[in-house]
Amino acid sequence: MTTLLAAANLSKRFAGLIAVNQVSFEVAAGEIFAVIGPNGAGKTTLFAMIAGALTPDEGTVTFAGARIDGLTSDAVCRRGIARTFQIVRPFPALSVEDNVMIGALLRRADMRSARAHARAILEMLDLADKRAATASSLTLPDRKRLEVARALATDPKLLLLDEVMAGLRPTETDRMVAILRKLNRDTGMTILLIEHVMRAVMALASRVLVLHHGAAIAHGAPKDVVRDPAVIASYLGAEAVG
Amino acid sequence: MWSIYLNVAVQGVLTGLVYGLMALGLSVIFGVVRVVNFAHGEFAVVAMYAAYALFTAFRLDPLWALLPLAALFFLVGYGLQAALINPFVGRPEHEQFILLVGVGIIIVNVLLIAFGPDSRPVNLSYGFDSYEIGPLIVDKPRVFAAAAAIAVAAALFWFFRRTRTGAAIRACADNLVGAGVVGLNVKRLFALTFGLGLACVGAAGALLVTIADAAPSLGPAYTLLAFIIVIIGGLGSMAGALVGGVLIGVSEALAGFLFAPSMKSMFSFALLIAVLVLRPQGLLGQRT
Amino acid sequence: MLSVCDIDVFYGDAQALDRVSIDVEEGKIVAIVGANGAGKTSLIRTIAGMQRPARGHITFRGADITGWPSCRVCNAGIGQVAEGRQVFPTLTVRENLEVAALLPRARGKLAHSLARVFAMFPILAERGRQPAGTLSGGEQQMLAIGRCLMGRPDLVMFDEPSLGLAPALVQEVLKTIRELNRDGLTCVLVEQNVAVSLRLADRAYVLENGRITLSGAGAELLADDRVRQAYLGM
Amino acid sequence: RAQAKSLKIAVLLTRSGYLAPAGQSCHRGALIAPRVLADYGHQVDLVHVDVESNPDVARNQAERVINDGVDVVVGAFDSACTLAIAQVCEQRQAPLVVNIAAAPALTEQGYRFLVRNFPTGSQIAVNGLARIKAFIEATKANPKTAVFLHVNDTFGTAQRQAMDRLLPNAGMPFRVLESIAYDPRAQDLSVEVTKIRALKPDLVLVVTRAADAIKLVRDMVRQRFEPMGIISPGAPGLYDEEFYEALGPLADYHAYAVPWANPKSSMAQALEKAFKPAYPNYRFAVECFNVGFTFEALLVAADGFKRAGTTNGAELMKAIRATNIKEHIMIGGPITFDDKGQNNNVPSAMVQNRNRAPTVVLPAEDATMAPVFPMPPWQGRT
Amino acid sequence: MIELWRIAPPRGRIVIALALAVLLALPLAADRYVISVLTLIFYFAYVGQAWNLMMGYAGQLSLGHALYVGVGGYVAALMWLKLGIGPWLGVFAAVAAAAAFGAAIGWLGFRFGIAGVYFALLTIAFAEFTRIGFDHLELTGGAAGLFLPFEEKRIGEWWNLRGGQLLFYYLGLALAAGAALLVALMARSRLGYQWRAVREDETAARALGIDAFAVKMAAVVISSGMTAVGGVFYAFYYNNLFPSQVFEISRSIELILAPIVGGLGTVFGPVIGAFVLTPLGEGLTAVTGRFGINAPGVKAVFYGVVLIVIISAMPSGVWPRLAALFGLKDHAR
Ligand SMILES: Nc1ncnc2c1ncn2[C@@H]1O[C@H](COP(=O)(O)OP(=O)(O)OP(=O)(O)O)[C@@H](O)[C@H]1O
Ligand SMILES: Nc1ncnc2c1ncn2[C@@H]1O[C@H](COP(=O)(O)OP(=O)(O)OP(=O)(O)O)[C@@H](O)[C@H]1O
Ligand SMILES: [Mg+2]
Ligand SMILES: [Mg+2]
Repeated sequence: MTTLLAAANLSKRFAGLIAVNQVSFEVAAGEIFAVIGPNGAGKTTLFAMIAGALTPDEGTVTFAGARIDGLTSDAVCRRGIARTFQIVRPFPALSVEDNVMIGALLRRADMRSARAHARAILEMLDLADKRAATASSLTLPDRKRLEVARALATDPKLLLLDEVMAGLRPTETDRMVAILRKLNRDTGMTILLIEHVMRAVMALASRVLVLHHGAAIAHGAPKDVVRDPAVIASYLGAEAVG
Repeated sequence: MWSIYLNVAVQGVLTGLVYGLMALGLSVIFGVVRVVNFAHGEFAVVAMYAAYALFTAFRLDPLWALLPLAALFFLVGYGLQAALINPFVGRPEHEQFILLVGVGIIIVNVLLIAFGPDSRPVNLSYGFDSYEIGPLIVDKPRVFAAAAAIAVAAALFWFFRRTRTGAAIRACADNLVGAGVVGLNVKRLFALTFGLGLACVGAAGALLVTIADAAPSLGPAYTLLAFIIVIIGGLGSMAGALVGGVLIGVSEALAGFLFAPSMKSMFSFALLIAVLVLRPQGLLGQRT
Repeated sequence: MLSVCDIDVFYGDAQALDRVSIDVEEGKIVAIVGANGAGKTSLIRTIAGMQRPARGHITFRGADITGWPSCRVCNAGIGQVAEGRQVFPTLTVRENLEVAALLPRARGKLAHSLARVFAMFPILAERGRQPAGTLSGGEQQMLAIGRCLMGRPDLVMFDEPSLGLAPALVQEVLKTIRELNRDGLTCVLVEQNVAVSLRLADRAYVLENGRITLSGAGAELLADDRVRQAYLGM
Repeated sequence: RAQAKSLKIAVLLTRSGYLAPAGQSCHRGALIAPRVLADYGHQVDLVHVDVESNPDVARNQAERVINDGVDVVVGAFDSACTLAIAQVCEQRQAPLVVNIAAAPALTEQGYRFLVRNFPTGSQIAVNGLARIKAFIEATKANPKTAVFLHVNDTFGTAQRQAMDRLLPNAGMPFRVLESIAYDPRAQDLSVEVTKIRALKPDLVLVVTRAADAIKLVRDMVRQRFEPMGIISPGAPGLYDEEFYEALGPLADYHAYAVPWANPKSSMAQALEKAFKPAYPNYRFAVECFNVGFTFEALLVAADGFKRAGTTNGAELMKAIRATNIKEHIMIGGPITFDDKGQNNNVPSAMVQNRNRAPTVVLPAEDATMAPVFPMPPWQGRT
Repeated sequence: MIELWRIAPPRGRIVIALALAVLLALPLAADRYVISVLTLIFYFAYVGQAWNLMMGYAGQLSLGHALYVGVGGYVAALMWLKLGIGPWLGVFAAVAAAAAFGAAIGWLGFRFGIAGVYFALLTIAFAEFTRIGFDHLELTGGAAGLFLPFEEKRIGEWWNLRGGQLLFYYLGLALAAGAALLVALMARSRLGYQWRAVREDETAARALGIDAFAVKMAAVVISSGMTAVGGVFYAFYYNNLFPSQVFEISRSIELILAPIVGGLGTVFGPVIGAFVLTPLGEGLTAVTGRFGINAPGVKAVFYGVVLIVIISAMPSGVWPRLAALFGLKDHAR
């Protein structure tokens, strides 16, 4: 398998706080890769550096063989990386369909085909019946789905998902897992996800990276990682096991 | 020749301080309430007329009228914020803009109806006196006005730095959510702030009338001037307003002297553009 | 002491809380747990008067406080340590504390309150003249707690007080909450750290997508399978 | 309608907006005009419209009043507004009698339904320089140098251009050291004064607007700068009521060459008699420039109507073009128009502030006092 | 365009067709005053639409749009006066010049991340800077103004825009209608979607691959170019240009009132706004005159009050409210 994304020694500091500390990992094309870690571990910051929203203080990001660190977020997206925001950022005054249209327009100049694409994606994410509603009127789970739909509409090679399951009920989580798995299987889309919902992580990811205080503390297959004592202590909580 | 430059620069500093005081009000209001008072200059002109009226009726020197005017304008500001502006807090800028443009139009034209279009002078007994210090000739009204402007600004600084209410207002400016969390009465503090901002304007108006004659049409010009000053100094920064005022005063004066006076405000705008581009938060402003 | 009855909360058209009811007894610790975006913060903000419920009501010590502005709620004795600390970054530590004592109920007791807070968090006394924005995360959290106490509350709502703190500090903060409760303060604790907060709580509610789905004694919920599966990853 | 007894005239003036002071002054002239005109056998009905110093408003209001059956339009002080009105009048064949507006373009753009009983900017400058020369000769003073300060607006720039053209050949006893333009929106003229002071001229020539003149003189006094005199080749400012009010005795002895009401004209005296009771707070002597020209514009219209005997636009215009009025308000005359509709017989008088009143000092036949130059020092004036 | 017509609701189609027919036929019946007021309405609807494009759709607040009116007017007037090139060609130069100004302001503003009030101030600063510059520009007559010949013999030279009221009436109508159409088309184009995305949330827009800088530049360049056409209209309608008139801030304010009052970010907003505000001004003149309270300033006071009332009662504008009233809610944009 070829490596699609490689992060090497990424670090980011905020006014004294080291949010991400020398993190390296690789994601193979077609893989589903998860990043987990306690609140404030630096997961979102790591994503932001890959997506071009933040410039790393140190280290490099390589995507499909080319360096992308330092590129602006729109340039990164045009290279084929789409992201969702943990704190959802829909275009509030626009309709659900128009939100997705904007994503679809990235690779489609023709309005008609962009609209068709947007509708297909809304269909896939069970949002079709809400497409005329304004985004501001959606509930949080729907907004999370919209966030995914919009990112998907840009036809990314790599999809970055930041806690898109948070707040979903178990059945909704399962549905999302199924959708992501289908996408991954059918289109070979690579997925990098941040997740707290271990149920989803276990079901989806082939490999997991665990962050704690900005540093990678474990790395491997999900079932191995959850047994790692360091991970249990820092994240899952000693009590939870005991 | 250097003595001429000195004269020009000193005039610029003195005038700039008074303008700075007026702009200070704008900065205080924006810094806390986050409403841009697009009718700021119009309020300053109302204050000028009020000082004029007090002078003609009671021979009250504007330097003294400053105190009752500041108090009066405080009440006006407090009431205005509570009654009219509060619903617009947090709304898009263009809505605030229309609201205050409406207020400005009303002010200018009510003044026109009430006082007529001609400018109204305040004839101070010392209006034509000046101090001669070596090669430096500075006129008394300007010196007094600048000194008073510094005093008012100092009082305001003292209020914000040393009193608990001042700290509470700064707290609102710092973190509005936090202010709600600790139970500060944000609406009241906003009204208070708008009141203080207009008190500055009231005081500045009283001082302005000693160096310029009151006329309804001055309003928009002063609004623009106040804007330039606070953007240069840093919108929301109190010291910035005074610094911006002095800077504009001096640069206009020197530009007027060295180049064509008719182009002197071009320099203010050029300075404004340069500051916006190089340091958008203003000279003393903080990056948000 | 506090009872929330059937409240709905909307942001625009989006519903954040759906018929939520909770009861808080005097002197107890009540935990509210739930995933990101479940509506925990919304609940706290609603009780604190920073958000208006579309229906339902809230009573505190027998008074209907629904729709009161936050300053009035605070003055009635409900304090809050907000999500994200919300300190005033350019004010000094001392000013942060003093400003919170502007509440009418606390105004006369400034000196006493200040002494108590400094006794509880000596580090704050040390940093008294420093702008709060330059404090570390843990110090800021202490300041947020101290600031809340300056308002002399009878009930304090803690919204994710351990967020972004190192584990050692988390223990510190939780210890403080336990001590405050022992001194007679009623506490509402919102935490994602489910295990910890359930162990601390006398009573707990599980909030999911704006609805209360479970409630009971803390220890009871800790043993509940659904909770263990959904929040503890087991 | 052709047999109408009285002429309906719309008076469009800039009574609000930034030219409000002048517009309102003209308005006072218009308000008292009908009664005075009646005494001279003219029946006029006036409609008063404020054009807000805004050409859009001026244009629409011109259309409206003509719709409402107005026969003649008079206005509008501001050149931009007047030009806007002129186009409407041209298209609707309604005569426009310009009361005041100096932009040369008005009579150069080819309007047929427009006449202007007011000098163009360059005529004002020509007349003004001649008067200034006479003024200096009459007082036997000897100023060697001058600085020319002017406001950088439509009127001031036109004056400046005329001065640049005329001065070299005007045979003036003084040399102009520098021309300084200032911004009409300047809040403060102290730097301009410092700049003049540094040049140490004997004479300061100024083209100002109302409030600016006050700032100018005030700063000269404060900066203890005393030229031999402050003289305007033809501009408002030095003779506004606010100028006297603000400066008191310091307002005296400044001189200006402007068209002026002829104190010896009986019609001017009649107008003054009507003005006094109507406006006890204003002085005709101060307002006679605006009031006089506005009145004369109405007179021109009424006189044309009397001769034409009809309100038909084209015929009325023909009559107005053929105007020849000997008895009128302002110095000079008679009022006649050339092919372009311009009255070239509007000379300037030399007027000097004396005891806080504008006083004609030249030409000698119309003068009520003798000129004083150089002016007495600032100190010790009462 | 056909697409637009197809998606319009039947009632909407009838209203639009009817309104256009009435406006086209109106000169047969209406008097010249009405025609002249309507011409002004068209002008404001047109320049308002241009501003709407930038603020309503792309979310960039400009308070200095008079700059582009002035530059457009001056350039076209100069081309004709000095080079004998008529306005139909001159308009291209005018658009290019104004767009260049727009591009310069946009570049400075957007490159350095200036937004909101700060950007608004930047635009004011440029407009004022240019006003003073033109006051000193010999080529354009400086403050003394620039005049276009207005002679009887030239009337009818429509190729030089020499003509009577009707020429400008129909030209104004065409401009206003054309601008509305253009904005409607743009709004539905890819660029239009990108504008709205940037307006709503620039960070999110960029995460979707939208080059926010380029998109905002497009908005300011198109808007300034469009506005310049309004300037050419203005110059040839009034036949004179004074820097203190055309570049004045109050002109900039005047030209943004209609879209805000009518409804920002909607196609009909600027049109409705112009149809509300201009007649409001005229109506106030008439009413205050009728009741004998025509003291100068009274009208403006009422106007100010009405502005405050409208923005307090209908912050998002008259048109969305009207659309809701007529059950056209989904078509409000
Ligand atoms: N822009 C910023 N400025 C300052 N500090 C920041 C900034 N963004 C993040 N941080 C800090 O960096 C640390 C890591 O934050 P990050 O958002 O990456 O965590 P996370 O792992 O995504 O947590 P969560 O699970 O809560 O989403 C936190 O302490 C956070 O407060
Ligand atoms: N100001 C707001 N405007 C619109 N929606 C909001 C706002 N604040 C919260 N919401 C929405 O309300 C819902 C509940 O949010 P809330 O912040 O109460 O959750 P929470 O349980 O505190 O989550 P977290 O664990 O992330 O703090 C979410 O859908 C959220 O997106
Ligand atoms: Mg995160
Ligand atoms: Mg929360």
